[in-house]
Amino acid sequence: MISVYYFGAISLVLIGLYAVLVKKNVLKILIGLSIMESGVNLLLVSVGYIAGRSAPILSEGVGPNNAVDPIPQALVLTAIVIGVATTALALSAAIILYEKYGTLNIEEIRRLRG
Amino acid sequence: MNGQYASLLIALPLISAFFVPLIKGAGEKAVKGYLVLITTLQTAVAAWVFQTVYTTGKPIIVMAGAWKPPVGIDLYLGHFAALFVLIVAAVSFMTAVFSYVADIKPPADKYVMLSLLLMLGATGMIATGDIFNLFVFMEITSITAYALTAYNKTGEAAEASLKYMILGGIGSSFFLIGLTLIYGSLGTLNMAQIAQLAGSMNPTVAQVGLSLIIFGLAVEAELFPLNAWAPDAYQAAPYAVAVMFSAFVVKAGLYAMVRLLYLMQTVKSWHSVLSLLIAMAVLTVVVAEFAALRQRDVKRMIAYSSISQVGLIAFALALGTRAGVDAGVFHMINHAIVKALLFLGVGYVGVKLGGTSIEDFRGLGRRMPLTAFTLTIGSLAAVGIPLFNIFWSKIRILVAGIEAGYTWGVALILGASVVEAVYYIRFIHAMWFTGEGERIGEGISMSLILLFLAALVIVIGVYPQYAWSLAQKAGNDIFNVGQYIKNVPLMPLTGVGA
Amino acid sequence: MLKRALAIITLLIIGYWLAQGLTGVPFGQDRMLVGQYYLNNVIKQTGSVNAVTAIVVNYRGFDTLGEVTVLFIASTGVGALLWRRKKKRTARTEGSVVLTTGARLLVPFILLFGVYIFIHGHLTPGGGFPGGATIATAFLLLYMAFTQYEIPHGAFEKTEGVAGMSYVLVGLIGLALGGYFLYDWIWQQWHWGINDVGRLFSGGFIPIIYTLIAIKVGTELSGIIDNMLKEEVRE
Amino acid sequence: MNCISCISYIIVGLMIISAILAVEWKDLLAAAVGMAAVSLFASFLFFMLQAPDVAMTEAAIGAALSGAVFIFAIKRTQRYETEDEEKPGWWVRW
Repeated sequence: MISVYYFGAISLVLIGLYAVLVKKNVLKILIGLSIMESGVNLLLVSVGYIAGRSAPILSEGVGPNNAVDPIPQALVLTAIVIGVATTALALSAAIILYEKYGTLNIEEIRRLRG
Repeated sequence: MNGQYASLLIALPLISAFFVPLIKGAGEKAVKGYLVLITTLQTAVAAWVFQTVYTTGKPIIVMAGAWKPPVGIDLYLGHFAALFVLIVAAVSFMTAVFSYVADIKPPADKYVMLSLLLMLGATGMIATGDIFNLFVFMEITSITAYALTAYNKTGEAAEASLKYMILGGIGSSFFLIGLTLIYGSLGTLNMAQIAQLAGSMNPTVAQVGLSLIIFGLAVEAELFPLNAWAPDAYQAAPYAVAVMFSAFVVKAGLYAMVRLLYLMQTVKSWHSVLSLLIAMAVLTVVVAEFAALRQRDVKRMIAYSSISQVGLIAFALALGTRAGVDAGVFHMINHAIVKALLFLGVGYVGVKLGGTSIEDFRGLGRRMPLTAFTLTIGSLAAVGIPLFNIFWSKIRILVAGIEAGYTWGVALILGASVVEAVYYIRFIHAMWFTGEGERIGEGISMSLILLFLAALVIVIGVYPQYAWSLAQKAGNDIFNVGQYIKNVPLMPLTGVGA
Repeated sequence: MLKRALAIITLLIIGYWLAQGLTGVPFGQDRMLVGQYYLNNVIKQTGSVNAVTAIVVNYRGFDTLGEVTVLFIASTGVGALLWRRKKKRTARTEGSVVLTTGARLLVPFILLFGVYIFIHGHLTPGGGFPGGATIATAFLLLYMAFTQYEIPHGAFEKTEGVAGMSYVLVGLIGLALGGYFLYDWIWQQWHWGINDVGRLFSGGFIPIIYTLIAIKVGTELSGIIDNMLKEEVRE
Repeated sequence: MNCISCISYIIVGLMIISAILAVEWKDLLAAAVGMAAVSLFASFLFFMLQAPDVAMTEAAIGAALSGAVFIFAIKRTQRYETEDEEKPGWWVRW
């Protein structure tokens, strides 16, 4: 039996991956990637959680021995920013794509061939 | 000079990239000249690091913020990293000269910033000794690569870039899940400490985590199921960018993959991951060679050839033997030289003649004899003819493959090499024996760079000893994990996970 | 439909495989190794009460430098891709009265809140990234409320560059003074604020770096918004 | 089962539902809002996992700004997804 947080995180990853695999609209694929990233972040934070401890801000009665693991939180902070950076860049590529081809359907965007 | 000054390898490109917005008013030529200047400085710093590491024989460990690993992040500049950081800087310098000569679509200042940051990302990926820091540098490399792929702002470029972004996004998510599993069971992110503790990991967790990491890095390393973006990106990107992709972006991905793979070699399920990687590598070689055969565009054809060579390198590195790793590293060096030569030459032709389809290359021997000559040397080397550099590394890879018992893989690779010979000979034929044309002037700086690379190809081909000894030292750096752990000054920690 | 079913089956297999891996990493257990070291030493070594901030800025400062670079690349890349010779905002309808009045009233407070978030990064949750994002939200509000509003691009781009350079320079000063890149010279060498742990003026170079990061993040995100909203005009 | 874990079950459920809706809605504007909702629920979960820093960052960057950037992109492209016969996998084809 896995924890509900793990379950939520894996579900988000799989739902995002499903959108990437099956959907044809570029923006929908990017929404899928974004959901997948949220899932990964949730997974990373839940790995660092320790039952019964509080946030790693060491004031007002929180000592080194009753705080959760701070490293995954620091990593997720980085990962969130990286995620939004990728999303913004991908969206501007999608805008160019729409300006040039007039569509966002990947079936119709197949000009690059050998 | 103190070894900590090697952190300039990261600090210099960063601070100069941030400086570009302040000087962009000075005009396009000035900004491009600035790029040449910074890459020269970077090459000088890299040469100093290379010289220090290879004369003392000891790696330079850069500790950010004076924190000893695993508390802080360390840069591990061992034999491999010192060599490849130099290659990255030198190739960046050549592409900077190329960009100075060629027309770059506006805005040139953004192009300069992105080129500097691509160099920074690859340098960081090769140098870092921390697995999450590797992820950050991988993202720097790949996001810059996305932006540079789409830089021409045509529909094709945007299409290739989006393809790359989607695959890269899946890859980085998978890498992060694998990292989560490894961190969750070991409680550390430092590579040396991971190697130290890997034997105590739960085999299932290790297998899932390592496979996810390999899968994530395979996008960057252009291995088979995940490399559909590569030919499109090579074709649609500006010429200088294709050079950088082939010469060092792929290498950085491959290196990261192999470093992590060998660090985890005490894991019980290690061999199953190795055979997965071998299968991917052999498929890459075969599929890419056959795809290259039917190309009409020379840039795309060379891109497929580059992918197949990368598959060959991955095959050698995944053999799990010392000979395989050495040969793979040697092939990495040779491949960087040859592909830089080919892409620069093709790009120069593209700039001068306005296109890179095979029709444009007819009669090149008469129109641009020097470029045609260097391209011929590059093609012959890529086929693997004796007396050219790739011959030596290819033969060593094949021997190592047979020694390790992968005769089927070697047979398939040999078959694919025949295909490679066919299309390169077709290319040489088109350049020298068909078509007519007027002589076109070739610029002095580009000619010098092309001749220098061609000379390197031949010198290494005739006297492979020095390059081979470099490759052996670098290969030992990857293969000898015990030495790696000993070199990193790990701080002893006590905790639940230890 | 068949493809869809196939995809779902593949995903279920991947999910099962991931769950297999995750059973080896049970939820809610103490597996800290390096994390415990950070928790034990964070106040003494960095002067920051918030351990996450200390890790982000000080212990793992290299990651953060990279992270700032990633955002810089994104804003540069968006600027390069959406670059046109001449571009303008094309929105025609002005925001409603509620939006314009609200924007006028709220923008100073949002900016103030952003500043509060980032300068207290070493004491409370928050820091440079959410602080910078909050500042960008203020500009987003202005963009939505007024059709003619534009940020001063030249100044913003230069600010972005200067903030990034200052971050690297702070690191290089550490290299010059302490011998290590990104060395916290203010806390470890000058011992400033050593008696003020838990108050605003402490934490070594963390407040300085978080201020620079917030300025950079704020200008970059507003630059991205600006680039996304303007379209090419042909004369 | 105490009250806190009960809340976490509810939030995970809502998060998964909004993710599915974000993927399935044909109106891309609605889908972008659904994606922002996923981020918002994730940020609640971060808060419950004792990660207030991450919760703030996710709410400010993941939910607000990336949603806004998506909406601007939709404004400059098209709002509705056109769906015909399924032929997926453009990005793995050579």
